[in-house]
Amino acid sequence: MAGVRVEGLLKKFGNVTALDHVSLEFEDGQLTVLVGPSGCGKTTLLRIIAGLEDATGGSVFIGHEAVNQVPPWERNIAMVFQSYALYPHMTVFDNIAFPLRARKISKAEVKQRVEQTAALLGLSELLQRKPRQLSGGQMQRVALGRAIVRKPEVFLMDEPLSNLDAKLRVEMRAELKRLQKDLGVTTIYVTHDQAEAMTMADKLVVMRGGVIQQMGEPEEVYSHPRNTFVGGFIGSPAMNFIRCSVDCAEAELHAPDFQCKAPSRFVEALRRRGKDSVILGVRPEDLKVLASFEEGAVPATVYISEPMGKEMLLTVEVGGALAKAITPTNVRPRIGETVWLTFDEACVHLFDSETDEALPTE
Amino acid sequence: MSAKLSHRYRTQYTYLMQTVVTILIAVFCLTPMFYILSTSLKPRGAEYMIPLELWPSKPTLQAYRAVLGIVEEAELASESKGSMVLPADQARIVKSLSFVTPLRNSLIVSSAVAAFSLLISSLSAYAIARLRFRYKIQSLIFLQLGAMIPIAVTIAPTFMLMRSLGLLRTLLAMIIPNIFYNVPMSTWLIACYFAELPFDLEDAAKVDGYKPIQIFWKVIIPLAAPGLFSAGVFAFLGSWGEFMLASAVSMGIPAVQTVPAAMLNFSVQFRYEWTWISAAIILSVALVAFMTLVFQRWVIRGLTAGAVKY
Amino acid sequence: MSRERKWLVGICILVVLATLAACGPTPTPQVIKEKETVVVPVKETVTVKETVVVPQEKTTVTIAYNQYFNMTFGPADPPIVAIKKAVESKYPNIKVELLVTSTEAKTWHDMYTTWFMAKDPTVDILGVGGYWTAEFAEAGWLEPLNDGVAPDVDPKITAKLIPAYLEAHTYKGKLMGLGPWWGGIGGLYYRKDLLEKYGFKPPQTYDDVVTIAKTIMAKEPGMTGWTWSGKKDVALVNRWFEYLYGFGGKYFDDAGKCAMNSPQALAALEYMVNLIKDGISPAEVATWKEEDSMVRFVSGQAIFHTGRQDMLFWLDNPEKSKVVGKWGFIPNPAQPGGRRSGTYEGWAFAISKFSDSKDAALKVLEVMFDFPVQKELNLSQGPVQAHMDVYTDPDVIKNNPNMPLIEEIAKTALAPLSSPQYPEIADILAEEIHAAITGLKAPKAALTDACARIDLATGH
Amino acid sequence: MKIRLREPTIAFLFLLPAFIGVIVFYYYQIVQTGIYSLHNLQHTADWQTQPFVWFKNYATVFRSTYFWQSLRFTVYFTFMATVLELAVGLGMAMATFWVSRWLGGILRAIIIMPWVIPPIINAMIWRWLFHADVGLFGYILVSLGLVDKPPLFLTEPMLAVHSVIFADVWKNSSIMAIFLLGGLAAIPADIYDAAKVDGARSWFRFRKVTLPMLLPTILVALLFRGIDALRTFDLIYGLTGGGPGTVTETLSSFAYKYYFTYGKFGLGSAYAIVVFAIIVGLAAVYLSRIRRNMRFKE
Repeated sequence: MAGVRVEGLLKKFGNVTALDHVSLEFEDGQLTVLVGPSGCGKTTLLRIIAGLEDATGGSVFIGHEAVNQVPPWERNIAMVFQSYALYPHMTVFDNIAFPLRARKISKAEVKQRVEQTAALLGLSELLQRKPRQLSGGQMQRVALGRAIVRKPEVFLMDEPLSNLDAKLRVEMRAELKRLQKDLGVTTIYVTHDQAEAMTMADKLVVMRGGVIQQMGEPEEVYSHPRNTFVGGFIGSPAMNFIRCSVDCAEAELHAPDFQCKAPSRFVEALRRRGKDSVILGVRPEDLKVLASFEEGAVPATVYISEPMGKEMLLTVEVGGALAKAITPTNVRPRIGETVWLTFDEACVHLFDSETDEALPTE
Repeated sequence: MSAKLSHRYRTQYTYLMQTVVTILIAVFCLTPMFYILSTSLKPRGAEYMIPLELWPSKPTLQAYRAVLGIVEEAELASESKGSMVLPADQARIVKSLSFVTPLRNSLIVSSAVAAFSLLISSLSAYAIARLRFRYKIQSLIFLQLGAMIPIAVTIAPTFMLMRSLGLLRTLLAMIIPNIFYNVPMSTWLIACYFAELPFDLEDAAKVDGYKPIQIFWKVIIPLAAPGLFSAGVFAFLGSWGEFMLASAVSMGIPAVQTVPAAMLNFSVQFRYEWTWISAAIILSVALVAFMTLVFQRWVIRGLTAGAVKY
Repeated sequence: MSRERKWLVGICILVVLATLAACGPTPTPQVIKEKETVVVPVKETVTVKETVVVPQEKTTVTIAYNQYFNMTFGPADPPIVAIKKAVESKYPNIKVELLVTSTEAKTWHDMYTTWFMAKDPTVDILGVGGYWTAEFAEAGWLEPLNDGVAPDVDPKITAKLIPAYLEAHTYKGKLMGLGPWWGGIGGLYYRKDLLEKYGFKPPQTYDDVVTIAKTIMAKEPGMTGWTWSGKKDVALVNRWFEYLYGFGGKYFDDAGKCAMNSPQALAALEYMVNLIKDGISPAEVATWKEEDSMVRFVSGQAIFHTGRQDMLFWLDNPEKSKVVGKWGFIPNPAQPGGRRSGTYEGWAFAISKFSDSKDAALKVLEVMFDFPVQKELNLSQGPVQAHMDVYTDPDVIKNNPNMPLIEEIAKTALAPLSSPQYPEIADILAEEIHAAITGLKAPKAALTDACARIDLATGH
Repeated sequence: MKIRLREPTIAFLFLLPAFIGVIVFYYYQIVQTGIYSLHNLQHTADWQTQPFVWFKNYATVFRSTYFWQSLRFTVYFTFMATVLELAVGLGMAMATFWVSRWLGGILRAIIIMPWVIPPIINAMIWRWLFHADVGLFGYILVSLGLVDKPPLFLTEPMLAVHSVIFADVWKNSSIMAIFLLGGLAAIPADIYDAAKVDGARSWFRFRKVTLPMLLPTILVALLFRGIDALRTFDLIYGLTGGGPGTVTETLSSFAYKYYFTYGKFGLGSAYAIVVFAIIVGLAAVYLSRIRRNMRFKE
């Protein structure tokens, strides 16, 4: 078992910078999720760790060894691919045994280990089949089996669940997490699905444009997004952002349609900053929708309502922009009706309107 | 009711049309070979009888025995058009021109050519389709442009080259150039097939602990089997039918002649013995035809992968 | 899938085997040049006190000739057998081998070209067409036999050979080969019975032939008038030369330029074309090789046939011929002012410049042209012969009563067109004459083109 | 110490055997032929000892009417053969797709047959079928009452030209069909379904969907066959030997004749280089298509 560390990784494809001096540490035995929109460099980072791409600059350490010059077949890592990359000409057994055979392990042991792995993943019945005779979920398991059978130092998973249907995906991610905890192998998991990232990660790394935006435990990233991008990317539906002007004397925020008190923990920062505009961020689940006016409530027009079973997602027009809110189903406003929004000061996020960085709190 | 009837009528009509089309194509493609086969089964001299028999009333394998050199003097005694050669002499000549040797030579040459050109061109195809390097297109064009050069251009220098290597009158003088006559085409066919394989497979094998050369053998080659087969059949057929070089470097020596060169020799020697020539044709084609029939699905699948899509 | 896999395995095994076979002992060429040491086995007899081991160097001399070396048409051994016997009795340390070439002259010639270009030492003695000697000699591929540098042929041998033919194989004053080994002279075959029936004498001029053929064809339906070989080939060129000289034309003018566009030549070609136009010769002559045209005469379907004398041999054989005793053979006719001429197609034997045992080769060559082998050859194949004594030998005449006829025809032999560019000239003529007789070109245009091309080829 | 090869190095090593072979057996030969063509070589290839004549051999080539005639025939042959092969091959390939599954399987096996026949043997086959007396074709024509006696397929000039073309079409429609079968199989079935749903009938579907999608394959197959047809030698050599006259002489058989029959190496090489130049012209079009459609990893 070993941790993985990358230092100042730089990767350029022609003029395009895919990774811009990324430094990160993946702790031993933890499941780290790299998350970000497509093209953010997360897969590139994974492939550089695997050795499938050469970095333009910087270094990669597995354990304490710098592995820049080590080809993939000599790094003790396992990787699960989005497409599963099962060898179509081999049976399930051969697919799982393939990495073992690379290491010249005795036949008996190969057999024993493959069967053990297959049993662990519920593949015992399928060992003699060819990949094309398997369902998506089964193929996924085989790919996993191929990764775990050889007891690597590191697992690399490149969107391993994205080819599965929604229900299976939810099942598999729990299973995968459980498996990782059982095996205790350092795992780097790449996904673009923030829900998957939140549920699985021991540690979350949010990336954009080849730069790490924020890393930390999922709850921390959720509750303290470092900038508007992280705030918007983590959490579903996305955080609402409203541009406000600041009245420092009154400690008030003025949106086009409404005004509200600045949360007290930000007052100091606002004052120190001395700029007159700020971005207010509120998560839909923190917005409260009222049918009638209350003190401090903001008026909004219902744009569309989407029932989701136990809750309802309401899109409202407020201050010339659209905002989303989650409400209990007992409130059923019609389209075009006016509703009133309030929010808890404690749940409000403020971001610098120029840098998009979160304002510091006291 | 009427709709149902007309549907059934149309299905039957379509089926009939399909059968007719199949038969027409079969007639077009097979008539010449059929007639050659029928001629080869006629007794000596019967091929000149008018009216022509489309199929011999008494098929005989006499011609095949002659072509394979296992004919007896007595069999040759029967009158043959235009021949003034004594049966004893003819038997000797027939034996000396037995088609067994050319068939064996061709088999050796074509198998070796197919095997080695596959080996060489799968390596180069791998480089072109799956490795990163500069001047890739240029490399491919360099190979392909070579294949455009007519053999009439290269035959004389090649002959001189084989001479200076001391390979004239050996099968190697046919094998070595033929390997490279087939490399450009094979490279192209195989490269197109390689290009279709997902790159993840290779990456997966790399992290599974295999070196590129092992990946090449264990993953890429088995997966590209149809493409390789296509290319192999192309190379086999190409060298099986190669005539100009074979006839130049064999220098007329029957012991090292391949089928095409021997065929010409044979047809010159027995200009009127069309039953024999037909039997020789059938023997020269039978093996390759059989082989291609067995593998035809793979041949076509190999081409499907992209070689012809560009 | 599994079915194909089985085949795959099979093919793989085959490939491996084949590759092994190719890498292993390469199939031995029919002829390997080797000096082999023959050890005479020790005889164990009581009387012999000491055992004697005689090591003997055997030199192999390889002769290249076509399948006819393996054949006999008369009461003698095939030539190769006769030569082997004669050589081995005279020179026990020389071993004679035959390398069989193609029977088609063109293929045969091209085969030689490749050998010579490769400077191949395998073949020592080559059968060469009469026309090839100039070409090969010019290229420096043949060993001169009388230039005063060994190996030179024994004058006692050449003294017995017919000088006219030796001259045909002499190039720039040097004797390049001995011949003819097998000679063919063109002449006119006719149906004696039919000509007598309708009161004709054997034709003297080409016009006679037309008159006779037309008359008899009108009365004997189904008869072909005149058959000859018109396939685009040397045989056609040979026929053409006969017409050319028969009408008073010639190959070259004094300056060495092509003279085959003269009015005489045009008359000759027009005559040939008209034969087909008038239906005296069927249009198929343009596709016939010598044997094709001969078959029609032998089977009694033709009144006239132009061809070589070697057909004589089986015209009187009742098994092969339907015209036994009904034929005549005379020199080709000629128009007034023309020469009655038969094209000489001789095969000579020459020694390759690249041979590595020229001396032994010369010994074999001398044996081949000495009387015993020459006589055997005549008995087995009955050609026009190089050795003068053969024509008068009683055994030969007994076997071939037509020998005097042959001698008569042989006198009309036409000196061959001797040029290093002969193959190209022959091709040009074959193409142009063929184009004319198939109606592709007007005779005049064909001859003009032919001469222009020939002059280009010879550099005039 | 471990030597670690980088990808371009591996690529170079992998390409090396093919490159060496192609250089030795094609490019080196071209250079040799080029050198030969500038010398007056008769009956020898030792150009070092023979006179250097600049472009005299080329002048002879271009002055020769027979060069132009054989060029005309070669071009005519190439054009007719490839066009007819395309038509027949396309028909056969479409039929294979149209008929029911098992008939299609049979058809595929049948169509592939002529392809396996070596060209020189193809020539033999047609020599027999076009035989002047007992050839099958003449016989069929006679028994159908179309002609009185079998036509002279190989000696009548116009007939000979087209007989050669026919023999070539018979053999090579097969490879054309195989190529097109490959191309057809590569068209996704979804597109046909979409076209059907969109209401396109079969002929319309063929014209508007199949043909355009097959066009790249057709082009490649045409070029491939065209280049091959320009180089035709074996068929001519075995079937007509260039006759009647020089009517069916191709550029390749001309070059061969100058080498091995006339022993004129210099002139023969000049012929060969001219043939090569013509083919390179066509090849450039062919290769530009490869280039345009490269889908390999860059």
